[in-house]
Amino acid sequence: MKHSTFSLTWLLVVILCVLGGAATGWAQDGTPGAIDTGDTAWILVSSAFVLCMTLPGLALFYGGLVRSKNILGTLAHTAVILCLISIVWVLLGYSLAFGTDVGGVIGSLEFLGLMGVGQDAFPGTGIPHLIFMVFQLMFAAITVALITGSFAERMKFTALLLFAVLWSVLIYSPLAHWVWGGGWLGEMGALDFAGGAVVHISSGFAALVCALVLGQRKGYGVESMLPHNLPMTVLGTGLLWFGWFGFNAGSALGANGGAATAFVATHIAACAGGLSWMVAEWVKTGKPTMLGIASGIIAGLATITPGAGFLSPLSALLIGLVAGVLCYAAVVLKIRLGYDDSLDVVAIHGVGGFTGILATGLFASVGAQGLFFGNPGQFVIQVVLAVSTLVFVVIGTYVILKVVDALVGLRISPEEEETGLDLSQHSERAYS
Amino acid sequence: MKHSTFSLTWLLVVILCVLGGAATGWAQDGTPGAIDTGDTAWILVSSAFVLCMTLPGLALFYGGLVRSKNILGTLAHTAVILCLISIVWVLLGYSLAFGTDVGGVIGSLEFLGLMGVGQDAFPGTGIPHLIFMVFQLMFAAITVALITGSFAERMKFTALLLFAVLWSVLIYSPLAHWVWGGGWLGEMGALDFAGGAVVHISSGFAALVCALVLGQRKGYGVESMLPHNLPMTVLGTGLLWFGWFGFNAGSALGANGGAATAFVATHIAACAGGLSWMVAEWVKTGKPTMLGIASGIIAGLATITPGAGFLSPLSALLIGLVAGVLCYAAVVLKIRLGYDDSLDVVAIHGVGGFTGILATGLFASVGAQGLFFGNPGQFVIQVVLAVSTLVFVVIGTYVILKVVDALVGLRISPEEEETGLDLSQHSERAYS
Amino acid sequence: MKHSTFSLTWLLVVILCVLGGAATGWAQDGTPGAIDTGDTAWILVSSAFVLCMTLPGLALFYGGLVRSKNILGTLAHTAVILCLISIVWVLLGYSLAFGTDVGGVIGSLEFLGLMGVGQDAFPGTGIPHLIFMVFQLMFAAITVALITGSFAERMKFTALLLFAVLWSVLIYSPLAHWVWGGGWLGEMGALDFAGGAVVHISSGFAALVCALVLGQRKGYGVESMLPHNLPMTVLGTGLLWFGWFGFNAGSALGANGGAATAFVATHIAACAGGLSWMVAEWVKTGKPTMLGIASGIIAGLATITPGAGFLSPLSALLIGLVAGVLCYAAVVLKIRLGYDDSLDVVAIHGVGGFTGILATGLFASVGAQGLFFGNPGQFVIQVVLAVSTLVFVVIGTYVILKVVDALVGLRISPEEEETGLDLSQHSERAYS
Amino acid sequence: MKLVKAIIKPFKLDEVKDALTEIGIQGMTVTEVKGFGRQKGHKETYRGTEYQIDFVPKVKLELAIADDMEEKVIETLGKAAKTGSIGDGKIFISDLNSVIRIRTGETGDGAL
Amino acid sequence: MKLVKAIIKPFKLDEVKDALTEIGIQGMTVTEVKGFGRQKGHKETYRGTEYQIDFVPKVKLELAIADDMEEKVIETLGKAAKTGSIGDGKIFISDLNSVIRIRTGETGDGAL
Amino acid sequence: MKLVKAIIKPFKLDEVKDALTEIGIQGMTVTEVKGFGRQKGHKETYRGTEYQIDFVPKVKLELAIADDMEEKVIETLGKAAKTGSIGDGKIFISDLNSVIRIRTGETGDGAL
Ligand SMILES: Nc1ncnc2c1ncn2[C@@H]1O[C@H](COP(=O)(O)OP(=O)(O)O)[C@@H](O)[C@H]1O
Ligand SMILES: Nc1ncnc2c1ncn2[C@@H]1O[C@H](COP(=O)(O)OP(=O)(O)O)[C@@H](O)[C@H]1O
Ligand SMILES: Nc1ncnc2c1ncn2[C@@H]1O[C@H](COP(=O)(O)OP(=O)(O)O)[C@@H](O)[C@H]1O
Repeated sequence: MKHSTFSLTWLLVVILCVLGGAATGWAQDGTPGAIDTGDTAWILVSSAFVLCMTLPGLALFYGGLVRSKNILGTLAHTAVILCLISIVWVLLGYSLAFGTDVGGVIGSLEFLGLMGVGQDAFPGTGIPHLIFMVFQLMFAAITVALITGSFAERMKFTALLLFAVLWSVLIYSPLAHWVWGGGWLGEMGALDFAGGAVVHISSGFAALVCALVLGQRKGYGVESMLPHNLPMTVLGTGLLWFGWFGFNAGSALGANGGAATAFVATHIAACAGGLSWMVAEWVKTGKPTMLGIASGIIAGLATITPGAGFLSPLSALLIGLVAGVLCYAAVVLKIRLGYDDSLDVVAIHGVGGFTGILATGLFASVGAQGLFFGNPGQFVIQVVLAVSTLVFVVIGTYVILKVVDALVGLRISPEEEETGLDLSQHSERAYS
Repeated sequence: MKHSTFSLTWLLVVILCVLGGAATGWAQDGTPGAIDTGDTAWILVSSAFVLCMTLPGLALFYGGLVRSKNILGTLAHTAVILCLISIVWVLLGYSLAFGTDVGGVIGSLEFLGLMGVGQDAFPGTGIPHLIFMVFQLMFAAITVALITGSFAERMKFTALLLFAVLWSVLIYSPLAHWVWGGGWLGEMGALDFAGGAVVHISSGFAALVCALVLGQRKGYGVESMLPHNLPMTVLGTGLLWFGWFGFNAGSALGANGGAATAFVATHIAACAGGLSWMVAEWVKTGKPTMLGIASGIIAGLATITPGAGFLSPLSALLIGLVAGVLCYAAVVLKIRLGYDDSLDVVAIHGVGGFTGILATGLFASVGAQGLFFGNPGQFVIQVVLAVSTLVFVVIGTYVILKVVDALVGLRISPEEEETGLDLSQHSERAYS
Repeated sequence: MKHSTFSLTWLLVVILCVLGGAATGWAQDGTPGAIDTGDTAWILVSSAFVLCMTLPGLALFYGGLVRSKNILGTLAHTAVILCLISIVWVLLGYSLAFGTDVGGVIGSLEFLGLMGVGQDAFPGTGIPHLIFMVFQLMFAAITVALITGSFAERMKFTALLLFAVLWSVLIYSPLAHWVWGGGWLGEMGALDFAGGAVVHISSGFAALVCALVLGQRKGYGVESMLPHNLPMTVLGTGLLWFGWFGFNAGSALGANGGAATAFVATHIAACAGGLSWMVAEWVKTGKPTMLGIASGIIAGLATITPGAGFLSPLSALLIGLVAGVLCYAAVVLKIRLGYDDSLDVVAIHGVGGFTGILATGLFASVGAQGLFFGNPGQFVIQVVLAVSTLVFVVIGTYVILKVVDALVGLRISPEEEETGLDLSQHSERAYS
Repeated sequence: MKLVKAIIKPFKLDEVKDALTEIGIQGMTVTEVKGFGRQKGHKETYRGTEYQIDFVPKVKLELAIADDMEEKVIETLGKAAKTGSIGDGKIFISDLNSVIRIRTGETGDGAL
Repeated sequence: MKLVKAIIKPFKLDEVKDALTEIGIQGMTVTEVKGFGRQKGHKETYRGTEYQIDFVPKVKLELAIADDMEEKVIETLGKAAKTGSIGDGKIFISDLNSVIRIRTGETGDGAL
Repeated sequence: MKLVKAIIKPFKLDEVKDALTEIGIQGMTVTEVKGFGRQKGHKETYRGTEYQIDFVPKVKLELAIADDMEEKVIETLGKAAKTGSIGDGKIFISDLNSVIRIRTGETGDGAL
């Protein structure tokens, strides 16, 4: 067996060499560029932080909110997306997003299989190209994982896999290219520091489409669907917050003043969001809740993401306060409208991201100017950014879902839903 | 709605501009100083680490120790304090602590709302002022959160909010100023590397006053009040330990030899504390416990905090060993004395911090000298530091509690206590 | 009491001075060398990351897999080993591993009690010697902790303590010296970037011997021994993965291109391992499981460890894919063979580490060449490395176990096993 | 008086409770139990091993009722708990000598 | 022999157990249950929705006793479990045909 | 019909279930309970305090059986559950008026 494995891998190597043109490109990419160890240290750390946001952070945040019969299935969504999209990114996605621009809409295939992505500094930074790639990889993975909250407790596992791959390649990579990879939105001057449009609007409105296409969970509005473990969600919140410093301040791509600005804005908005959601709920229902504080923190973080590096602390405070109230209102609205966005991805990431992109156009004052600082044009650009992202994502997601439905079916059967994802999809139980 | 929100925020901006004198101060603070990317990377990380200590670390450490009906209330204490005190710090607390010294006792109001706190290097360091500020912010937040362990399972949520703000502004900020911000204790040469007095004595003895003023929990000494989830506490311990490296080694304010010394001392003391508490308990009750190991680790960490950057590895070992035994003895003593410091904040942080401040006066040998290294004067200064911190905190905390009690009442009703914080204060249940 | 404590510690100091020859060595180690702040920041962080891998990471990964009556005992294994081995390393182990080479087999005693280990740069790096020491310390601790999975739910606590100390001093330190400390394997040119042999083969095959010598758990194969909390294991997986970036990319000892290569290879292999284990299980049993994904991730991480810094992304992908399938096959084989390696340390770390050491000899292409890149000699060296590690560890572990058994007995009684470790060894219950 | 025990499917609990409340039942006690019967359990996989789990989660209701309510309760309960598929559960009826309300010391039907 | 079942408030368990031990009861079996009755439940909030939870946590005691202990047990139990506020619970008594101690095979009162 | 309740040691559950299945029992209901009896509990330590815990984890089985199965069930159950050491548990038998299978409405022995 050992022997045949080796022949096989050897064969694969040869194939890959042929495919790649220069399989040893990584080892050969010449003398290293001007790497700054401090910047590199920070982006190495930031990449790890974003991993931590995703798994265990997001996985637990979502996991605590579902019923106990679905907890492993929910964790598996995030875990498998992290694995799968990472590989897709390495093989194809990175190149589509960050390869040389082709017509403003997509990257070239030059970095297929990470060919030519090596230890040299990424242009305009002091960090190795490989680290830039892996930092971006983490963003690609978490964006897809965020969506899963909207169809929690009812998606077929095979459908999830297919959906994730298609969405990442067809929606995320182009979008990342448009904004960050040299595409038309970035060229237009759109500001999206760490992914308000690319990550949050995109996942948030994809989530809306998913919730509508998949429909409500069996028993929605009738049976109680209370969270099975809120401390797990609080733990997830803490890890998301922690990791978000890498997400936002890491987006400065160095350990510099920009990172400092982003770090502080991120923290302030998280705190302000937590407080304002809490107060809004307190006023409306008479009690402040732990889940409200946690949700507000995440709302603040999502909303500040696009502007983090461009905002003064007090602007961040204001934006955070608005985020908490607005996203809470969106949750309340959802209940009235009756669609089942199970874990409120739309209300938090969709609404938060959208608000944040616009707020950046108003409040940007550090290294860029928004409307309130004398630059009304920026606000217009931000509107274009938000709206075009939304439209592209909504249409794209709808089409992908229809294709996946046709191919493998989106939903588990009602009996499976009653049994839960854990036993029906994975033959596992979480607790015993 | 969108429109009115914007007018409102616009109005607020104007107000803030007027209030702040120069709202764009942050964007304008001139050419960046000599920022060192490596130092900056490390303090960015350290700030995130201290966040992780607080939420989820401390929150879970405490959360695991309470009964399941109080878990969300306990998590909410830490979470809301983190949010609230961060905002207080940004608006006022930082300026009081680190504004230009006024008479040795308090900082000026120059940094109100972080005016003038920007990307330039903080004097004497290679890190942006904003990062110094946010690193200190994390300390301000966790110090108040530490206190909550003493009145767990019985404090009114509104009382908590009020207490936290008053305590932070009236006790923490002055204290931080005295020791680190150019105040009289620092000027006198007091050594407190990462907060033995400012953080641990202060929270530990505030906790003592809280426990005495609020009184025992209903059923204390009669009903079993066993922890509801010790693995949660172990998880919290691990995250606290992890984050403590940022707390202590980050206090070197750079990625240098001092950070190395502090990192190693921190680790050794944690390990030694864990082992010595375990052995002490083993000798006394016949069994080594997991909670004993965890408690000893925290005791070692708290005790090494003030000296971390000044101690040789073997001194750290000794101090850690003493810490474990001493803090365990303090827990046993508490039970005899009968006050209900529910999660042993006094025994671990109060006693640990006090011991650590004195031990620093004895064992300091790296970059400073203690009594055993020929400098008896240092020990005297350390005694002054410890005692004056203790006295200030005890009196101040007492007065604040009385005020809060008069305004909103400190304790929930006996029926609410029976129901638990989760349902009575938050209308939530943790597990279902 | 205070007084006598001080006299006692003073006495101890004197003793330590005499013992150590120059107790103040740490404070005196001269002008600092050429410290690079970026490199230092990264290794400070990496050391903390490896702590996080161990506690809470590994502790929870294992803890979730045992029955609820053994959870605290399982957590205590990892926690106490971390504390104990850290102290052993400081006092003795580091010197044995990294002291000046004596005859290719062991380090001198020059660093006993960390004498002479100070803030100066460690030769060949830009990081303080103390940080190099503490980074290595974390490796020493986790290696022993890994073994505990094989004898979970049945080892006596006292036996564990004794076993851990003996194994660390007699097996780990020599091995670390051979490969990394100037010993014969390193001199021969053996490649082990972050511990495929030193950490994973060694713990994995020690685990095999432990499982065989201790024998099956009471009721093995008859009673159900299903995991009590799989979300806990998933949380542990996430923290292990997160920390592993410090483990592997930190092994570059700087924030440089090598760290970038290692970081990327680590991530890719984790993802590939997760996917391939999942698919293998899906094919065999008809369902993909969450635990399968988690196990595959760890298998990928363990397998990539020795080659992380030497591999191209696509080689890492291939190795990760192989790792998942191979380690899963090893688990299936274990069940057939009937030995009770309770948490599959052999199948994951033993098989993974072995495979990784050989794969490095085949695929190394960055900074070293393997067989497939024209250097067949490297593969031969790798075989020597893997086999000699295995033989040394198997014999050594067997002897140590026999000694421990003779001295204190290895297993708890059948009644204690029925009651569980928590109550029988620690008088504690995890949940109430 | 009678003691009625019913083993039902967990997700039917609210429906059954509401139906019983409607016919005037004011109290009951509920326990989470595991049932073994004709309804198949499920398989669980654990690292390469498969376990057959025979027990199925069920909910047990206990109601003390006055004798004249017996028929009505059984009918109502049976209807509300029925899905028609295997595993719907059972109703067991036995005699109850007496009932006491702890708060007041009342006994007999008035204590229900 | 009689089988006494009592539904009581959870925090009363230790008190009740001690009181019963004092009058010579040597064994009992305890189950965590959820009660539905006159005692109101509570509200729970979850992201903007409020749920009314009708079930209240209770503890169920089961005691097999000799016939002549019936009165004493009921009195003691009732007294120890009483707080006087709504939701104190109920005591149910029924007949028991026989009891067997598994360890020894003993039956009758000696098996209790 | 009879209702058999047995309190047994938790790790004996599978063995008992298998033994009962072998003699033709097709259904039972299982509850996790805490027992108080002659078997000592254990001590727990919590930061310097020791607690004596009197309750021991047990499992309760409930089986409705036809009258003619009584002896066989008791014997089989008693044998399978026995370890011979203290705390093996008890079997309680009482009368059952009727049984209804919810799914079909069947009553009597056929509903078991
Ligand atoms: N003889 C019995 N004694 C006690 N409980 C039983 C008995 N038979 C069945 N049950 C309970 O009723 C549940 C449903 O029974 P099952 O045989 O699965 O289906 P059905 O109710 O449709 O006949 C079982 O899970 C078990 O809890
Ligand atoms: N008819 C009944 N059958 C079974 N259990 C009952 C019945 N009535 C009440 N209970 C139990 O007794 C508990 C207390 O009853 P409740 O009506 O709330 O107050 P009180 O005991 O003061 O009358 C309930 O929570 C329920 O568990
Ligand atoms: N009189 C009783 N009524 C109800 N349950 C009892 C009674 N006596 C014992 N039990 C149950 O039986 C279990 C075993 O009883 P115990 O006295 O410990 O040992 P043994 O069964 O060997 O006599 C107890 O834990 C309890 O659950």
